[in-house]
Amino acid sequence: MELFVFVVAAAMVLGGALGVVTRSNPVHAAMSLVLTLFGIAVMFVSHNAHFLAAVQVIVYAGAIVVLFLFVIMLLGVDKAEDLSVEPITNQRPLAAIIGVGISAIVIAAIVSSRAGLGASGEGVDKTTLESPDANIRQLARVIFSDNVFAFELTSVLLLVAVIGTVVMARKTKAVGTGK
Amino acid sequence: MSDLVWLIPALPLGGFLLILLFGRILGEPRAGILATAMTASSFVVTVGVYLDLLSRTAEERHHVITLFSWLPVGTLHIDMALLADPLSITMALFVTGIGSLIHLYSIGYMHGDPKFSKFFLYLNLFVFSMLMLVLGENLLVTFLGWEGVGACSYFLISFWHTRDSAATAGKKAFVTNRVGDWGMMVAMFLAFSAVGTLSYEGINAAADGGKIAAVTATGIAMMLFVGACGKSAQLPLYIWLPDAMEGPTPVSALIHAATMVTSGVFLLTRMAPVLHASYPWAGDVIATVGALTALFAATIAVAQTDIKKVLAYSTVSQLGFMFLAIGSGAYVAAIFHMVTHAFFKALLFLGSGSVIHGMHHEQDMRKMGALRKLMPITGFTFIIGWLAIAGIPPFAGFWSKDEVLLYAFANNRLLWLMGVVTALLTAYYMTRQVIMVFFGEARWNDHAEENGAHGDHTPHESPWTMVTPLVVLAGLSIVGGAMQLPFSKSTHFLEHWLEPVVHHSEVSIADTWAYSNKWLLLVVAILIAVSGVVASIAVYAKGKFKIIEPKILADAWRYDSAVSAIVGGPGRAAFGGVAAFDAKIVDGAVNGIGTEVRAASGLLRKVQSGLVRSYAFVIGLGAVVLLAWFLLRGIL
Amino acid sequence: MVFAATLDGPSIPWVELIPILSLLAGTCFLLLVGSLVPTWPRRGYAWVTGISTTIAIVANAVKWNNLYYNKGETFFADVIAIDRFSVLASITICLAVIFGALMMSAYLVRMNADGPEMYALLLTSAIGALVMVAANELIVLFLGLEILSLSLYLLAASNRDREQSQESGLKYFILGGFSSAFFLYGVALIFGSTGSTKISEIGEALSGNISIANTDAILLVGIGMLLVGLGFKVSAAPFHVWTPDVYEGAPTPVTAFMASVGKVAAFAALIRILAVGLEQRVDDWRPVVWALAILTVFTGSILAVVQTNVKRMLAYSSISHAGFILVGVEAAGHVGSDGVATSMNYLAIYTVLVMGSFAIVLALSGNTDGETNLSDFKGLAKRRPALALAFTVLLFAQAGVPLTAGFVSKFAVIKSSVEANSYVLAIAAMVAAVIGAYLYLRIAVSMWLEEPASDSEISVDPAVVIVIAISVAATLIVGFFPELLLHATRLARFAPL
Amino acid sequence: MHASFPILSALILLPILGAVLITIVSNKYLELVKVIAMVFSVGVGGMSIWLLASFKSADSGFQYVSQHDWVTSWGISWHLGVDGVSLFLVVLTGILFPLVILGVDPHHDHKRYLAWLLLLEAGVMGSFLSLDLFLFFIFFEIVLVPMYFLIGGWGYDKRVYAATKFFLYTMLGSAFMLVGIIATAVLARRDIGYLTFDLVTIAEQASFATNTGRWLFVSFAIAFAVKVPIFPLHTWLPDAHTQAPTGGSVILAGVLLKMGTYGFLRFGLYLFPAAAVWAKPVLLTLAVIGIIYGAIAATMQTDLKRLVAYSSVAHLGFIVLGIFAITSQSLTGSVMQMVNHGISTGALFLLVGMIYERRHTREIAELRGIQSVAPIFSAAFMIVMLSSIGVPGLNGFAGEFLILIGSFQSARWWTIVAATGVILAALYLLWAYQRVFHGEPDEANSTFAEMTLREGALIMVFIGLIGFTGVYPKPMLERIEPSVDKLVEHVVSHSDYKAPTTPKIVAEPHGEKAGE
Amino acid sequence: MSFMLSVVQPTSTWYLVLSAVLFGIGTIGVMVRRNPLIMFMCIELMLNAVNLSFVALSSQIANIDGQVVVFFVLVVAAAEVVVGLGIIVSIMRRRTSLTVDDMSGLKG
Repeated sequence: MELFVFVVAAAMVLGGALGVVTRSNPVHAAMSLVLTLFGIAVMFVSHNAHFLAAVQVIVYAGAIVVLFLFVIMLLGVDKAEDLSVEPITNQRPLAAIIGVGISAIVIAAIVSSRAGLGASGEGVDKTTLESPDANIRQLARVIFSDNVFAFELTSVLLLVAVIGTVVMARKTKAVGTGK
Repeated sequence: MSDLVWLIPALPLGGFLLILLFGRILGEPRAGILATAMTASSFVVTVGVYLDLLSRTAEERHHVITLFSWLPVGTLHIDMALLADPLSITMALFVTGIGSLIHLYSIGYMHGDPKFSKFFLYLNLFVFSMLMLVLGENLLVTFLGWEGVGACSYFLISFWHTRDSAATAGKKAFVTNRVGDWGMMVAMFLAFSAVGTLSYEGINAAADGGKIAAVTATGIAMMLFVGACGKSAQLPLYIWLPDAMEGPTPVSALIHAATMVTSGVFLLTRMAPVLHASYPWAGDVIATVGALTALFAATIAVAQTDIKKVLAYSTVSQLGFMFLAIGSGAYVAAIFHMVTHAFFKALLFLGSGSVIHGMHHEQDMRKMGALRKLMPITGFTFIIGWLAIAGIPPFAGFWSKDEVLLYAFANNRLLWLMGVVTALLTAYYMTRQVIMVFFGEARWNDHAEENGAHGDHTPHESPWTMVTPLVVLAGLSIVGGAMQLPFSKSTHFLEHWLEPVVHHSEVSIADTWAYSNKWLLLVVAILIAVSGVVASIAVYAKGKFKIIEPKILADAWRYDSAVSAIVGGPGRAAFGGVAAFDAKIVDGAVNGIGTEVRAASGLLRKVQSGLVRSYAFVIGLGAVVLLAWFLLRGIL
Repeated sequence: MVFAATLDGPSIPWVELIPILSLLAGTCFLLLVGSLVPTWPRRGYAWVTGISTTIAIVANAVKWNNLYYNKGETFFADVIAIDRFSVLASITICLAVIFGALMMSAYLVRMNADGPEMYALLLTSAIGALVMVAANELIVLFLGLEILSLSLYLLAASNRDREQSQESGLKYFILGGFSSAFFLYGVALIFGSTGSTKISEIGEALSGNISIANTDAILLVGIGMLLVGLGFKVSAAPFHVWTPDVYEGAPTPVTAFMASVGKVAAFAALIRILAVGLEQRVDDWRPVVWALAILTVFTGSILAVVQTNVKRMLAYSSISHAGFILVGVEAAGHVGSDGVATSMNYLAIYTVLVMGSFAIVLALSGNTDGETNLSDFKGLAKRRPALALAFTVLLFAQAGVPLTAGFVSKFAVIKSSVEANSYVLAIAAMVAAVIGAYLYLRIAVSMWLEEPASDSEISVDPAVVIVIAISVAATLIVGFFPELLLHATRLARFAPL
Repeated sequence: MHASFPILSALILLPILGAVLITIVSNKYLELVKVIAMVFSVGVGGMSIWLLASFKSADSGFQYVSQHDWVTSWGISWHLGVDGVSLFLVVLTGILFPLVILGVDPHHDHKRYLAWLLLLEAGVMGSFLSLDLFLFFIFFEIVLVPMYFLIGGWGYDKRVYAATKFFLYTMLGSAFMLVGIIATAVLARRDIGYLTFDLVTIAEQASFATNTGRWLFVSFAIAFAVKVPIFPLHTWLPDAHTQAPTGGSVILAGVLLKMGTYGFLRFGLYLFPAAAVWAKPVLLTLAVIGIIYGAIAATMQTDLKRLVAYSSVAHLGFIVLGIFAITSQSLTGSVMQMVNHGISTGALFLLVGMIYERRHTREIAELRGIQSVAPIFSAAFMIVMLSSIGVPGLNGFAGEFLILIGSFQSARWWTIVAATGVILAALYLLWAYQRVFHGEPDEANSTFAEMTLREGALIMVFIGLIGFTGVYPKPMLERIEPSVDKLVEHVVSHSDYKAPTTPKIVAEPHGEKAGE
Repeated sequence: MSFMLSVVQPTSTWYLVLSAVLFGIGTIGVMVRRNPLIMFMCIELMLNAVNLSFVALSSQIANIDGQVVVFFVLVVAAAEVVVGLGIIVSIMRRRTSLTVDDMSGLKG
């Protein structure tokens, strides 16, 4: 069963990822991204990260990708990108080498040291029928105790995002001396 | 009186300084008179010192006065000190004596020259330097004078510096002398490292005491000889001397005949104990070079047409004689010949100067002739000089030359033979010169038009200032031989006088075949001289034989031109090569690094293409390399 | 099944957070009051920024004083380390913020675009930087990094009238995100192998307190990923590629700010990670830092040789400086080395130099902020001798000429390097410094030895004058009396150690 | 002057003060600027002469030492002192600067020119007086800045190229030295117990492992070799000399190059005696190559100033030869020759500068027959030239001779080759003299102006020094020698080097000799 | 087949490998795509790969911190998107058809 889930989810993830990289139309790419995000959400579930899976779907698929699509539509840049030409010489083979190289290195590292990845923490609470909120409770406890500073910091991060929107979206003043 | 030795060089130095400061105010002829007076006073002092020394016993004829400590560093103690001993005073006597005469002569000769006072400035400086050379207590003080006379020689040769040939000749003299100076410096270094001092007394005592190894002594001697070759114009460094005739004639007389060029002889005599302590072949080398030079220069003199050039080559030749003597161990003979040569060669040069003066600066003998009537005193004195140099008894040259040949015979008969041939040639070419200048027909009329602009083109006798020295020198040339007469031991005045200086080193020929047959050799010498004179008369006066003046001899065996060709051709090319190497390779490498950095910069710039995706690639590449390294560290 | 589990939150060290809170308060004040009160007094925003930063500095200074006999401790469940190192870095950053605010005010006044947002971004980025320098936890560090970076992306792109500004913002953003991903991946892998994201705990884990067998590869690749991410932020070659473009395109005050604050924060984080967390793995990372240092010093100095834009030149020079700091970092990998202190010293001095230099560029950059070509500096000595002299001092300081702070900084890192026996690195760095000097000479030649291209009046905003004056004075004072700064940086220590 | 007056510090700080004052003075009062420069430079010159006068000649150690903590965390102190090795360089610096300031006017912008010159003076003084490695490096390096601006700002057509080359080349050399200095201090800490950059402490208390010492020495040697400059690192010099303004050339040749040779003495031999002995053959060889090579290259130059510049390469080769021969005489000679070269080459540059002023060319081919129109000028040139050639009785000879005779004791064959340099020196200088001064002046040269009173007075100072030192060097030698001997002893006791001993054969009195 | 399914259980390593591949694809995407929006999506792919790793590691080493990290990464990603899209929008408003290759005015 787990294998089945893995295979399906992996297919979604990889298929989506390849779609993002290869689809010339930005809208299609965005949709492929959604596919990947869902696949990952599935994998989160299979790792007992139910809360994250939910957030993944809501925030990523729900908000972020929508934002992408919104911008694509807003700017009217949904024209397909011509992927048949590559202006930079050898960029694609080189990119492939880099991508494959990084993957290969990480995989090699993982494979060579997988046996050593032993338990180090108190364990991840499994969500069961008895405690359907085990994961959320555990996460909440950790986030609001040890990681409360980080949590608070995210507010600053979002504040930056807000200011950023203002700065970037505000109407340009008629600058007399500027160009 | 000996304590006043310092006055001997000080007086000309004073003259130099006075003229330096007030030369322009003094002007002609006062500057000349001042200079002459200074040199003459110096002569007087020298005579005083001489008399003082004479009054002492032989052992006490040695007086050092230290003026101040010059270069004291560690074990090296060099004092500015003067040494009065028979040798130095002998030298000082004729330097100041002949120097005074030539100063006097110059007053007349340089009359009207715009740089009149400057001439005397240099002359006084020269006399000072020469006196330092001969009076120096150590090698370095001598070297001070040695270089000083070199510099003065340079100034005086290029005195008429607007003439390119004069300027070149001056430079040539200085540089060639420097080659010799190198030898002298190395000799000093060797001496210091072997003995720990540069004072003559110390070195000679060490040499006499056998404290200098033969190899070191030979090294010192040979290096000194290199120095002497430069200054005394021996093969292969003689080339500057003929060119030095570009200077005013009194300069030729004073510097390039009587005094400076003999300093090499002086130096070797001064260092005779070291020479004595050397391997025997050192003396042979010196004698051989001397003999070769003598013969070589004599052959050249045979074909020269310039009145001064003949005398110049003759000087080179006679200096060769002196080295032949030194190489043979006959220091007294060398000094003897040096003194007599100073008399008659100065006389001849001054005489030629008088002729040139009278001929309105014409130096080509082919345009002279029959001058004895127009210039009687000059002619008469010149003839005395001729007889002296030709070796006709009883004139001075005869005695000294005979003495040299005697010792040469005892040493090496081949060298003696060369000496004899040289003597023959000397008599021959000097006779030729006298005939061409003073006898025969007057060829100067043919060229009168050329000199027309000069106004009075008839040769004339020179003023008294010029003639007086001629007369004095002629007198000395006649009687000079009396210093050292071979008749008996007691007539060896010079030998006795110099004995404290050279007696350890002087070779003894008392039990050789030559000594016992010295009268025979004397006769041979006379015959040789006479036959030379006769042959020349036959050729030039009587016209009985065809004149033989091969071009190659006129060109001095093309040695000088060969040297010039090498220096100016391959030598210059090599120098140019070094300069080009410096500009292209050494500096080129430096600039090349700059260029390479620029090129690298240009190349690296291509990475900064401005394309984000390329940047991502570069970052990715860096990441891959870096991660691969870490992975390998982790796996292996 | 503990429903009633109490939440044991950590106590909140309010006092230790004063600097960050002060800046945050300043940000909020600017934004709120800025939007409520449309017209502010001239330079009012700058004043607010300055005051909140000053409070932060004062708080830090007080902390420094308290820490004099005690190297510091960690707070907030060990995610924040308040120690001498972080306090020093914080002070440096806050100073840079004040300089930045001054330059920003001059810039905005000239562009006639004064508004609160830019200052707010300055403050938020400073918050990010302060978090980074004190972070003892990789996630907090990551958040700080992102706060800093996002603010900087926005600042870089903020001049929407200038294409270059936007281009630089976009480039910075894309590549920054790219590198952040690497950084994060590194955190993941290290988390996997050590079971922690706290720097000090990682250090303990690696020193053997917690058994971690056979995870070398994953740990090391994780370290590599971290180095890529931080290498990007400190612009170490070959991760420097963005630097010249972004520095050139961004508004000049932002460039100055990026070059200083960004670098100080990223280096502080890097040093803390390497020296505290990965101390046991020195043999693994030191050669890499060695190589990065050499590559960086040479890339920076060689590429600068042919540049024609002064801003770009300074960008390359900042890369070269980064290389020098890496020399210090490399030295920090040796037992008993004072590499940490000298790197900190370099950062502090570098901040002053770079601020002063860009302030002068700003003064000359004209109304479009674009007159930064070398030719625009021609004959400056004739037009504004004092400005030329100040720039010369700063440039020669950057070249490492003695009796300037720049020499002190270089001397210090080279000394650390030599003490760590990294002779080759030390020599290579010095050789690169010579190549780099050519760049400064070129600017000096332009200013002093060439005729001015125009004789138009150069008016310098008083705020900029203050920045220039302070940085030149500091450059010389530290140059003559290095002890003033050395004394402080020598004490730089990490909390848990 | 009171004994406790920190005269050495004043020698460094006064020029800086002067430079600052000049910078402050408004452009309107140009005359005041000149007065300030004059007062300060002459003041410093006077102080240096006072230093010379009150120097205790028998004392081989450092005198007038002043030491104050500076950067305590690195063990750096403001440590100044003067001994026989540095004394005359300080005096030379003190004399040369006022002469240049009084005697040579820049063509424009007096104010900055003078300010840079005074800063340069401070830097040079500092280099010669520092007894702390760090301090020395600071001065050694800071000198580049004023010199850079002097060449770049007041030089001739290729000035920027030359100035940049000078700056970067020299800086590259110092880069190695900086690492070397730090390494020296760090490694010496083991022996000393604490970190210090103090020269004396390190030299006397620390000992380096053989190879370490060699590496350290090499790092110093590179910097000094560039500064001297030693073949093949010399090519910045002709450019810098040629393009520099006259005053700059005088200072450059006069004192700046000496910083390299002085460095070899003070920091090469003193700090790393064993390594210096080890490097001896290489440096001797390079020195000899420099002598011959520099002379040959000088011969072929067409630019008079360039010729003099190359002659410096040759002359400094002699100095390096003397330093690395490590004998009492050669070292004393080297120290002396540093000063002598400063005087005579400085004077040569002044004279060449005067020629340029008059003719606006330095090309030998365009000059001719000047002696006819300007005999006094020519005479001055001649005297200076003879000093440069090394004619006895002038200063150049005394130093050169001591170097050679000393070197011969320990480096025989090198010396023999080096001595041929005296031939070449005569060749290139006389040839140049002939081409420039002899012959008939052509039209352009026939109006060559005679030396002015001011120029004459300036040159007379040089000629006076040339003559005095040549004839009576003893006062100089007796101040130099104790320190040099101490240095030789230091080298001997810290390495396997055996100083050559000259035999002590006492000359027997003349009278007894006859008894043999 | 069902035997296989029951025997071969995906371990964390599988997920880690998958995440590595996803990361690699993301990097390739950043390098080959010219549309800034899509490049940005590729960066999101990389972040997701990291998230996957965190979660997988979290369960592998039984440490909840990994999941906490993912939570923060999600927030960061959200903020980044806002800022990034803000920048892109402000640029694209001026120039409608735009690839990053066109933005290469700054170079050298």
